[in-house]
Amino acid sequence: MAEITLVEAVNLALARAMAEDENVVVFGEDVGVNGGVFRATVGLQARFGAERVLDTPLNEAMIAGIAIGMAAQGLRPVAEIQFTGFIYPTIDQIINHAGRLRNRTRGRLSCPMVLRSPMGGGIHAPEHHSESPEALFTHMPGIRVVIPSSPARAYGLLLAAIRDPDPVIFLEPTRLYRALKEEVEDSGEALPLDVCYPLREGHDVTLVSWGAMVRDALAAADELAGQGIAAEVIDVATLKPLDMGTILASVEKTGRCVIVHEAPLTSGFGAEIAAQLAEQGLLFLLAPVRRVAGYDTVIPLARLEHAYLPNAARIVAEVRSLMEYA
Amino acid sequence: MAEITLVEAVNLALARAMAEDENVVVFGEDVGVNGGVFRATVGLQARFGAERVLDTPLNEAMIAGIAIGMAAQGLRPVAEIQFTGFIYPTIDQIINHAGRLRNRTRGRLSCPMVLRSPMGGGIHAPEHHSESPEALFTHMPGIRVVIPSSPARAYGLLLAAIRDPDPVIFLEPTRLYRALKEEVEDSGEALPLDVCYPLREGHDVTLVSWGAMVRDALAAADELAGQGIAAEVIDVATLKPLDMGTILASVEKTGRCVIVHEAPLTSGFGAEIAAQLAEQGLLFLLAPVRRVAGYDTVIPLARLEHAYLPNAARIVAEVRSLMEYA
Amino acid sequence: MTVVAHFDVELIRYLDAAGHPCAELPPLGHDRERLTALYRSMVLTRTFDAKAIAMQRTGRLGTYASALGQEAIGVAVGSAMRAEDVLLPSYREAAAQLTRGVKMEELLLYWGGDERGMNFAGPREDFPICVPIGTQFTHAAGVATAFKLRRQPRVAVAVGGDGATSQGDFYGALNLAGVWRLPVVFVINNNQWAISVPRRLQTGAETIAQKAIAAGIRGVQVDGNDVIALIEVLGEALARARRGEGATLVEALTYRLSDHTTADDASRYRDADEVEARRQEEPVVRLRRYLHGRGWWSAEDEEALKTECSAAVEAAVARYEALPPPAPTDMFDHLYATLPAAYRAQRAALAAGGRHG
Amino acid sequence: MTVVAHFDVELIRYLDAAGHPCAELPPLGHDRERLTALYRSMVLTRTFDAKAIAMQRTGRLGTYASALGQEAIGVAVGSAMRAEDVLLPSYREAAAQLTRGVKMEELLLYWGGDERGMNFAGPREDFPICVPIGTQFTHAAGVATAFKLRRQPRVAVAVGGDGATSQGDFYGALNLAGVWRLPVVFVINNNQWAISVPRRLQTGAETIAQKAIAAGIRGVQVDGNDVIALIEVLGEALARARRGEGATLVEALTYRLSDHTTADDASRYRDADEVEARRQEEPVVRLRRYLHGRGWWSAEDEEALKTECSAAVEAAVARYEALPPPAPTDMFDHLYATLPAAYRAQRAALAAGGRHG
Ligand SMILES: Cc1ncc(C[n+]2csc(CCOP(=O)(O)OP(=O)(O)O)c2C)c(N)n1
Ligand SMILES: Cc1ncc(C[n+]2csc(CCOP(=O)(O)OP(=O)(O)O)c2C)c(N)n1
Ligand SMILES: [Mg+2]
Ligand SMILES: [Mg+2]
Repeated sequence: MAEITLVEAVNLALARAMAEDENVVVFGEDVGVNGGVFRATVGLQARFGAERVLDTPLNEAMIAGIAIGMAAQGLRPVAEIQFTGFIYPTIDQIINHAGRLRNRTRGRLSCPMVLRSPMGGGIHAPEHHSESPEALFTHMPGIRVVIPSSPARAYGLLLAAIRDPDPVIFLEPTRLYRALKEEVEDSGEALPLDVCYPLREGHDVTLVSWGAMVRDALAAADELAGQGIAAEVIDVATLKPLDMGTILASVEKTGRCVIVHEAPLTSGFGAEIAAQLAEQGLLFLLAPVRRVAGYDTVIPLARLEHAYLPNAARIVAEVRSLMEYA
Repeated sequence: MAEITLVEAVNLALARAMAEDENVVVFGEDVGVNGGVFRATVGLQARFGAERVLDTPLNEAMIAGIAIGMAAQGLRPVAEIQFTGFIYPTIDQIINHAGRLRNRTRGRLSCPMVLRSPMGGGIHAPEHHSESPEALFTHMPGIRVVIPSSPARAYGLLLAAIRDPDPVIFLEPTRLYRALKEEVEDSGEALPLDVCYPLREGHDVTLVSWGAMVRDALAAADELAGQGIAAEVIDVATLKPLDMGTILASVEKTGRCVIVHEAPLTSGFGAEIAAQLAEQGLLFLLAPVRRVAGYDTVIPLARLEHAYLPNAARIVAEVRSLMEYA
Repeated sequence: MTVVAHFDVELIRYLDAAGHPCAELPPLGHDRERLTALYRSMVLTRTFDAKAIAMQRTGRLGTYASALGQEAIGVAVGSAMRAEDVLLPSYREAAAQLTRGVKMEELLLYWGGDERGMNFAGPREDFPICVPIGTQFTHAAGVATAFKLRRQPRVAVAVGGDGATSQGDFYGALNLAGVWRLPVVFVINNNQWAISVPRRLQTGAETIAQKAIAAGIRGVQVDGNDVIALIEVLGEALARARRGEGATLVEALTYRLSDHTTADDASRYRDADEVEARRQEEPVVRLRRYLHGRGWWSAEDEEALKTECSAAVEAAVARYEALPPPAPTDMFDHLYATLPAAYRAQRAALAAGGRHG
Repeated sequence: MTVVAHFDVELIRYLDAAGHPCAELPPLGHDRERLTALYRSMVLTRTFDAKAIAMQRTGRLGTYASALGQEAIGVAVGSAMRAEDVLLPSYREAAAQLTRGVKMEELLLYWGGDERGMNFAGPREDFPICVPIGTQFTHAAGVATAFKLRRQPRVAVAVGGDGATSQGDFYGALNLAGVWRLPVVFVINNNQWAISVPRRLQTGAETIAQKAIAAGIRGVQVDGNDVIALIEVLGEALARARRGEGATLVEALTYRLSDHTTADDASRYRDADEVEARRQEEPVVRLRRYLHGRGWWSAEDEEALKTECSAAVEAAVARYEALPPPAPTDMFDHLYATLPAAYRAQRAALAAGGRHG
């Protein structure tokens, strides 16, 4: 069992899925010979052929559209959008078609597709390469939204996404692509798509996060532990549908919750979690629900992105202010 | 002073803005000779000429894109998207360009455009003609999102939107287009773009809504009054930026809040309001914050849409259950 | 200055507006059986269409998009395709859907505001009606990609209007079809109007067929009111696609004799004179004249067919109206393969009559 | 069968790869002053480019997209346009931006990850670099619409790559430019690659110029390594647009001699041999050979120019590096004309070092 990075885990899951099921087809811009700009699809074309690993022309709306046609025919298309800053032209196809093909034909046709895309900031990338648009997708009926934050979860969740009979938006935090290594067994075992992943136990506060921010939440928890504050950390991982039960159970125990995400605050997915807490957690909340999020502005270019991105220090400060409520 | 409908008020504001400022240009599909499929632009081409009221080819992404180019040149483009079900292809242009042109040129260029579109269900329209995507836009930095719910607010807010120096998404509830008449003076007076509009006072519960649902909230308030429950009703109207102060002040008084919207529950804009209440209202909330919203599914075709849409009865039931907390 | 590429765009027509041959007829022109069958389909579509409009007027149906004057295109598409091909229709192609085997009551159900209409008994793999204009072309390219990868001799056929050709999705699909040599046929029902926008405001291109050139695929213009020409052109396009010779864009020239939909009033934006002039070219009368000229169709045949079509339509209407209403919970029951736990409380609340979980 | 439309696509070239005239030269070919000025701009761009790459390698700049081998296109675009025209560049057109008057330190600032770079002192109405591929074409159509409505004799010029021509926005913009007869020129830097995707996998069309046919506008192919041909073709396209005669699509044939960007390693997907072969056709050497052949350019001139360009670039780098860093609050201060009240607490928190309001 080898220690691999998150992007290697993505690659491993893709290869596994392709080997297992000849209906799995991978395509997008530069996914073929080049193996993807982040190397997520490296080696796949050599192994599975140019008919199953296809470089498309440069047109994201088209990529999403053909995925729908292919999926309706029973293929398992796994399309890559090179960066989430370029995922917006696919929204029409996702919301108007992918998420409702099954419903609008009352089950006659379906759309088992996966749309993968690297997300998020922190890698000093060019403009439009650091976006976190997950909240938009969580508002769209009929789809799933998944964001792994470790190599093992990337492997297991991607396998699950590919095998799932409905459309899945699978967003991969670029900042974590090579940031950590983990032992991942190529077991072919998928992880469940509708649960949150508690990563650390604690009884003082619940830190809820996903994607690259999970690492900062864990770092904050370490630091807080040093200050005698025990933080529970939950990786939401599958944002839609949301496993609110796990979060509620934790907050019921801790009485405090800080939600951490990189996307802008307003109408970020943190709002949905906080709203559900306001609805179902009022009786056990000891303190206000706080969101540590990106600011309500455009994520800056490289020189200022560190000032925009939430970090452990901001999380710690927020938790400490919540500890004053009791 | 004439009693006019909401769609007539839109038309009046457009005519006023065009007469006042020769930079205002109206365009979209069927807005010219036909005057728009809902007649919102009727008479404008005859009055202001085919150079300022233009029928475009059928391409929504292009419509948004040219609006940006025109706005950067100092025109005041007011583009129509025929139904919000077809607004999704514009999202790329709105989020990647309209909302950030000023920021990414550090003020050198700007984008004073308005994107108008009829929204919402309840008129037994064909598929894809009943969408409520406002929440998506509220997550996008650098823009404004406005939804009028009366003829007077349609007039005043649309004038404000056109005169505003930044991009505004202006969504018009089709269900209200002809549902009510109101005296509207063609005074040229704009309404403020960053305040909520309290419509009814009450001390037991705050009903927060926007668009077509405001009418249902008012009907619910009427019914509740008959049951001895005094509901305050707030029309959010300008969703982004949000005037949370008005909502907080009301909920501080009432201790209870029900948010009502037509869009699917998960990550609807109600989540943001509820989240802010969870953050800032915990100390005065007497009861859980509730959202009466569209279900997390695709809004059904005509025969089932009534079962999907929130209504006064659902609001009343929710409020009554909240009254049990005290 | 060197000429590096060169293109011609051709128009195919066999019958003129009066139903007289204006070119040497292909075998189909001499095939009484096939031509009368095509004629029957066209008349059935027109009868269905008239009934649907009448039902909308009396509140028994929602908004409906008539195919009046454009029936030849859909009938030709449906007839030229094989059962195993896949159709991806716009909202104006009742003719194609009916010819493919979708039942009239299923179409009524859809236009009556009921999703069950698109769960038609057959052809099961055809796409549902596409309302977001132009998106169907990309789906067709995807379906064709599946055929190609699986080496199946099948063809995807997408139909859209002249307005649809302005969409980026139209171009994106054609371009992919060109570079991947996909088995797909793109059919444009060029009825000269996109609601109130005339063809000349839709594009500066002289023809829509020439848009194929941008994608490196075949493009051809055909008289869309001449069912013989349509079947020939579509048959060839399908055969080529099936043989692996790539995609074709077929521009079928016709005219929208009706309002855009029942929600539209075309008199606001176009001349009655124009409509009258174009009515002289319509496909049903044209074919009838030809059949009549050949001695293949009599006044009695016509009378009998009309009675037959009306009876068929009325029977379908009766079946449509007899269907029990949908259950509100249907809106959850086909959203995902299995409704996720997160939404079960909502479904339960809906079933119980309204409150969220 | 009637031919209803007919099209030719032409290629314009004056200098062959060796710098020898291969067609009768236009007056520009005999204009020593203009040609040496163009040459100087090309060499300056190349010097800047090499410096930018070197700076990226040593961490003094972010990802950078080199124009190596494609300098003639940008220089021709910048030279053929008038000051009052508007340029809408992709990320690979430093040559065009510099020629239009953007300062080297401003471009460095942008590529160094600082939005202030796109607030260049001039040309103030030019668009910032466009990263989302293809969107700039629609913006150009919008800018051109403004020019047309205001009856200003100005032209919008958008530049994109061969890959960009696959986008729906490219087609949507061309189609609108055709039907509205807009004063816009679409320039395609066809450098044969879109990152790792070769031109032949991007489209089945034989040429990119022929994509104009779909929109009913002029399309022309030009040798993009021949600055004389470029200036001629662009000059004519601009003049037509300015006279109200509509849009042109210019396909400039060239080759990306560099990696896609500093983040790319092209050896993964393309042959060194191909690159070497195409290097023989590159524009700077080609023009130098021509100038040399005319006796207009000596080895000393070359030496002097190199020194001059290096000095200019180094001075720009010094100015870039001397600039004080941006303030974090800049991210709020240009978001709206006036920061709405709703976001002021966030700005304050940011200013105070992090906590949300
Ligand atoms: C993406 C999108 N935009 C707008 C509409 C609204 N709309 C419905 S039909 C129509 C005109 C379509 O014209 P055309 O493509 O020529 O088809 P026709 O209706 O004439 O058959 C428009 C604008 C839509 N359905 N989809
Ligand atoms: C909409 C969009 N999709 C994807 C990308 C990522 N990307 C950057 S450059 C590039 C290739 C562009 O090729 P081409 O248009 O030929 O221009 P070139 O880089 O060769 O100048 C891609 C896919 C992007 N910037 N924008
Ligand atoms: Mg049409
Ligand atoms: Mg290129």
